[in-house]
Amino acid sequence: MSQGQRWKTRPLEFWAKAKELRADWQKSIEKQDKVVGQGNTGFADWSAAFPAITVIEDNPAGAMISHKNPPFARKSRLACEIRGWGREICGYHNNCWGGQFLGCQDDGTPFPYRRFVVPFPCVCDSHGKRGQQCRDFEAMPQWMADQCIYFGPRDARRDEPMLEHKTWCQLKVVNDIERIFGQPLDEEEYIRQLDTVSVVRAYAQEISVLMAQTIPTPLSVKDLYSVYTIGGLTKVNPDDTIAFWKLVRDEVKWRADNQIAAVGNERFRWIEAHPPSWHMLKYYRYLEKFGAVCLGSQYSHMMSGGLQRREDGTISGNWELEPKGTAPYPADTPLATREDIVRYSFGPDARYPYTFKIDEYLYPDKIVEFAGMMQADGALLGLWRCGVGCTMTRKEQAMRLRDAGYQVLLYEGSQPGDRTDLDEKQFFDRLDGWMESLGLERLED
Amino acid sequence: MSKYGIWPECVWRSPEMNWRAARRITAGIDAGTTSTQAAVLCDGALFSYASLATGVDFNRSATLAMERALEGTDMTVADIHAMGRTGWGSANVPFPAQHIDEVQCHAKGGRFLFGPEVHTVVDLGGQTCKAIRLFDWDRVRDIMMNDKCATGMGRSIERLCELLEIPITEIGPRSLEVQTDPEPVSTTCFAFANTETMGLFGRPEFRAEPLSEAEVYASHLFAVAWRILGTIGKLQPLDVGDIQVYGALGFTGGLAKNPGITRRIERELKVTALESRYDPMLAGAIGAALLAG
Amino acid sequence: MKGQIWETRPLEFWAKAKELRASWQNSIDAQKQVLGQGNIYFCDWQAAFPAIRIVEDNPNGAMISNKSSSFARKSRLACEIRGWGREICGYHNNCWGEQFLGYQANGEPFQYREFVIPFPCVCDSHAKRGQQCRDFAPVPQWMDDQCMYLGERDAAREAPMLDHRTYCTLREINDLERIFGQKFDDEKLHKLIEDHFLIEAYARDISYYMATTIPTPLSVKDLYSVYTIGGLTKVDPDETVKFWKMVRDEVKWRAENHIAAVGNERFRWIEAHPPSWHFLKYYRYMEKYGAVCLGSQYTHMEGGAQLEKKADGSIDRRDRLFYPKDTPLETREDAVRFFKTPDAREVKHFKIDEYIRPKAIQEFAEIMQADGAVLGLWRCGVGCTMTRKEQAMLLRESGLSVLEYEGSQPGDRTDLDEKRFLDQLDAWMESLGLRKLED
Amino acid sequence: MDQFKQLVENRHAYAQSWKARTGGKVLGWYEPYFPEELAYAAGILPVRLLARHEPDDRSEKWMYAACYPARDILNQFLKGRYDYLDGMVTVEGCQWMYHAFESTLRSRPEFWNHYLFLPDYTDAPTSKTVLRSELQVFQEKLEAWTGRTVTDADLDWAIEVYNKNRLLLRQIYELRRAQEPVILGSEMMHLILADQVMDKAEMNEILERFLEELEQRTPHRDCIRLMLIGSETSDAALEEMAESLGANVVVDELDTGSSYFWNNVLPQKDRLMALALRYLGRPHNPIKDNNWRRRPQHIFELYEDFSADGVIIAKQIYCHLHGTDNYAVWKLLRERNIPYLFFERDTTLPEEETRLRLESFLTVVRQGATHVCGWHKTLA
Repeated sequence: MSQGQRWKTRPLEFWAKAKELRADWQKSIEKQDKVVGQGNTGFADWSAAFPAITVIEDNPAGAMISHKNPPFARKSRLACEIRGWGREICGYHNNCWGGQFLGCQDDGTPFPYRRFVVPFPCVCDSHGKRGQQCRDFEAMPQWMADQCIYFGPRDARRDEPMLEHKTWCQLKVVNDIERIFGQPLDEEEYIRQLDTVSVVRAYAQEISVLMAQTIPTPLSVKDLYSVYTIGGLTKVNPDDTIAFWKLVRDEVKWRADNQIAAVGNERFRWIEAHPPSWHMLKYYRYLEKFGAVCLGSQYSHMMSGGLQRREDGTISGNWELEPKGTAPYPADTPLATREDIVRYSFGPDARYPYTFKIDEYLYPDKIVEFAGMMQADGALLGLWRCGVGCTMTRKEQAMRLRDAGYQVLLYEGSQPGDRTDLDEKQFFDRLDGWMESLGLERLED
Repeated sequence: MSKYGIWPECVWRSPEMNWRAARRITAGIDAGTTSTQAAVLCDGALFSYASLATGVDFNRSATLAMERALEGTDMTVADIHAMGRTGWGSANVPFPAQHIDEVQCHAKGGRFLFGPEVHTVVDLGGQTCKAIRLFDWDRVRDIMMNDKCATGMGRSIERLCELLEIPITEIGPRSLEVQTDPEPVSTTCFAFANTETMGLFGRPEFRAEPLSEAEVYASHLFAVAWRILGTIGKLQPLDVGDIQVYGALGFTGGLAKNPGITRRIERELKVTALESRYDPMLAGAIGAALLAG
Repeated sequence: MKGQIWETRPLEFWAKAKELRASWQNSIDAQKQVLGQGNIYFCDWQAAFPAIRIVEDNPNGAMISNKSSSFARKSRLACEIRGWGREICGYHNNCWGEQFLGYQANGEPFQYREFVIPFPCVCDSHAKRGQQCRDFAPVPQWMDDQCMYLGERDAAREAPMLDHRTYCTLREINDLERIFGQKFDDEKLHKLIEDHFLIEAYARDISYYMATTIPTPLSVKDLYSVYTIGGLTKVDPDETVKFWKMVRDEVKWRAENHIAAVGNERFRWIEAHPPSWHFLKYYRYMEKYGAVCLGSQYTHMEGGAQLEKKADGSIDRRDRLFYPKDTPLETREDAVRFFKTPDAREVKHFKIDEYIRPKAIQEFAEIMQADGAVLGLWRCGVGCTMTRKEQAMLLRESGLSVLEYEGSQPGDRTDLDEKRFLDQLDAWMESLGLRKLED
Repeated sequence: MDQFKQLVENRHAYAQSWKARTGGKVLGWYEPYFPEELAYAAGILPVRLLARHEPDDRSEKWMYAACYPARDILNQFLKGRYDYLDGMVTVEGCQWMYHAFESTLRSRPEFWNHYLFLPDYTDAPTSKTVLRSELQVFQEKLEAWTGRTVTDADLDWAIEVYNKNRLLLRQIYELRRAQEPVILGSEMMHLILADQVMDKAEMNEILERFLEELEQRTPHRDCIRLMLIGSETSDAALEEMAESLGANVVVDELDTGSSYFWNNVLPQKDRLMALALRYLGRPHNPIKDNNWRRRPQHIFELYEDFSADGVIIAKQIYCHLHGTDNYAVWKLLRERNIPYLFFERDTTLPEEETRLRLESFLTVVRQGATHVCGWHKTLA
């Protein structure tokens, strides 16, 4: 037991499996027998319903490059800049697409040029324009879609034309891929992907709720980061995904029931607003020396689909509660035609999928509610110079948290995938200052 | 009706198949401009077929073709569950059949004749040349047809054989007896091409001795093959490089039986076309039968 | 030679002409020069750049048709399958099929063009020439116009047109300097302008002697080895001037000493446009009847429509519009305006003459003292076919015997049935009472 | 038969009755870049010369290997069908049309005529001044011919009438965007053709009444949506055939179609320069689309805007201009994976030959058209 340790800790069992699945995803995108496309298929991976189509999102690739290979990330960002991409463009984008201009990936292998572009609909403009890198580089099949938005509670009348629009765009994508690449869409597999998402979401919700309600938290954010993309941003075989999330849920539940803490000396719980700097994850451990554990952000809990507090104070998934969330279509909805499947995948709420970003967009004080649910004591918010979606409303959120009595520390940097403008020495001095201002000194182990 | 320009009419019946045991019997009629075919299929297998020259009346030719296909079996038209019709004279087919367009029939028929690995089916018909690019699951990806006029098609070879008094079955093999192909005739417009070909027999002005008979046939058929290459090449050409064929190639239609044209196209494309057990003229009728109902 | 009436001698300039033509072909080197597509017509301003080389596709297309029919066929097919219509000019399909195939007739890789300057002409096929490179790859490109109006010269109407054409040429030269970083030598341009007018003068003399002398010292097949030197096929400017002077002198001497191009000349005939480049042997075939061809306004391109019948019936140089010789040329714009001459329509070019004055062919037949005409009706190549049938009617009105034959285009051998064409020629000659003088 | 088809077929009678009514002159024009406003301001009725479908028995002597519209227009002149015209004018454009113009002049020298130069290079600053000067010359010639001066007021009135006409045409044309349009391709094409052979003021009234009539119409059922591009046409035979096969031409990029009225004259103090800028800035046809390519991009924008499913390229045989542009258009359609059917038209539209091609093409398109397969609107 380290100094100041109050609870038992145990190494995580699902850790090895998480690494293995992540490696599987990496291998799957390098296999050449598939037609590789750029874009986001949403939580349900409809591209798996085609015999040989793969859709790769550039976010995880960009984050990985920033984490593993800063020199290549620098070269890649320069390659984008000299060709006109602005320095205020999201780091993931510059890290990943510089390789397209350089012709190679960070490990020296040839760049996997994309052959089509599917949309990446999101309130974040950077996502909205994502795919432009391949489209402007050379002519290829490309499609668009929209993240529909309106303010206030759900309004079925406004949802109806938006749902038609989203269904039309998605149907055009799958029909055109069939026509152009001549691969028949397997509608059974599409349905299976949708079922996988609903099962995984349930598990992820339980994990998030356990992290929120249990003191000490069975899982800290650095453990959650090795889990949260499996089946989301990094798609692997559906059965493995369900089995893995069940494995994680069971372990977290057992740890919560047995008061096994992620951080033995937990005495200060803090949250974030957005992903950290992927090249500098070590600051989580640094704060743990002060007994300060991070519960993550709405971003890191993305697989749970967002949390909400019931009247009785308990916490549940976003759409269980009217009026803000709307339950997806019931599981036994008949799916006769391809259009039914696509409508089922979107659910009745045009603003779905309810990712954290939309919450921020529509409910600026959502972060205060999140801090409350996580029983947090403070928040550490990054102010990113580029990556518009990661920075919008950040200062406003800091003001609202301070009004609600939370201790908030702001620090500046470029973007989670871009290490420029982040003075690490200065950042750690700030952390020391913050901890000391809260009367927490370092618990040397 | 002249005897040189017509493919020999044929009738065939599967010796071992008992049609009564079949759960589903379909038939297809391809009433083309130059020839008419009827094919009967039992549960997707070819039971019998007949092929004859179209002559003047589509109606009569279609009826005759179906009668010959059913000749010698006790099957009647009433036993057929579903029937498809296609081709230029499809509207004149006197049976209760569903009209299906030619490209779908030749695509489906081509996959029946050459198997699923065929990706480019080229129909060398009496008046139109259709190049069809397929995907694995007989989804038609792209079609190209000769721009407008029937130059270089079955009808013109038919007239040529009558003029040169050589059976249509022999002009192809005879034209392959040359070492190298001579300069092709300057046009494939069959009115001018035929007179130019006749002229090649005369005493040449700027050549030591006149062309041999084989060289004259080669000169004409080489020009026809080159014209068809234009249609095949338009199926999604590359930016740079020679003509490329997508996947395996299969010829259907009357001219597919003329090696003088098919061998020359294969030589230029550097591929060998797939062969089929059945007569390539049947592709349209078989496709109509498979797609019927 | 049977039926020979005049003395004949081999042409001395023949070897030099072959040498210059070969040097044009070999001098196109993509490694050392920046290759462009287009036509700079007569004043060879490209020579004022250190390493800019503008290659016109007409001579290249005609050469391919003449040398290798099988390659020309492959090249035309490569264009057709990518969408180029079958009614597109043969030179174009022969030359630009190489671009799609990626290799030339001799097997070497295709020399891709790096920029496109315009090919202004009334012929739409020329006006849209260069589109092959532009649509294939985004290369720097410029445009210009063949300005046109009908009727007599109208100075007021020509002023904005002259500004337009000067602007376009100036912009080309300035942009080439900016993009490829090669300094344009303005002094050399003045020299090139003088060479240009000298060559025109020599060419006009040659046309004059061919027209006014019976028997003609030069037939069209000899003129074809000369007429593009310095025009469509540009070689070293000084050599070009020396060569044209040599040819003029030899033709002058032959005219004065009655040395005939064709010993048994007894029937002079003209054409309207270039022949089928793969079938030039029909000139010798006609010479068996003592019928010599004087060419067309096209073949006298350099001299061009620069002869006319004066009031007193004599044939002499046509008075044309020039800025005075001693005009001061301070700026580059002055030089460009000077060599473009104050004539916005450039009536000296045969195609423009035809466009404005359909009767031009009657005048040409009269000047050349022709007895008949053989006019090709080309299925593709709009500029070579426009007004052709109308010209046949006009020639018949002025008493000439006219034969029309059909084909695709001078650079495309499809649709020309050679056997049938020779039969037509035989019948035509016999209808004029001429029989072969078998030697 | 729809009213506009009748107007097109009786265009000769209409022009003659207009002359009787107004006593004005009728001017026939060949090329789509002809600045009609100038003639209209001088009290003249500009009429587009459209071809019919007859063998070129009389013009065959004059022209060889020319496209059918040029041959046919000359044929009609030689047969006296256009005797009621007072004059003819053409603009620098396709050589076949110039050939028809020039040969007609040789056979009918008594016609008043004018040749107006419009640069092929439309983008240069000097192109504007050249065209303005040509418009000036044309105006002076018109004034000499009609004996009345064309004042600024006349020009403003003419520009206003023509802009209103283009606005009305565009309002009707936009109705074709609807998933279930109230107006089919054939009727729209007849409407645009009728517009080009009638007095614009009278046509504006007809179009206003027609707009009200369209509001009461029940929309046609959703079906395959096609785009038609290629050489100019003078009838709607192809659109009618597509409709008989269960498709509908929803948008076109033809010189006789949308390109005729797509952009307006932006009035400015210098009226002639306003006209020059309009005609140099209109959607280009191949002879004027020489500098950086605009046509392929314009075609793609229309295709996407009107959510078409496939493209038909109907090129006239011997049309060397569309033959030259084909490469760039096919290349764009291939890059964007847009299915297209290419074939050549001639004097007449061979019924069976074209039906066969169109039917096969529609079957291929129907498989991939999202709005057709798997969309909640039930489809025939």
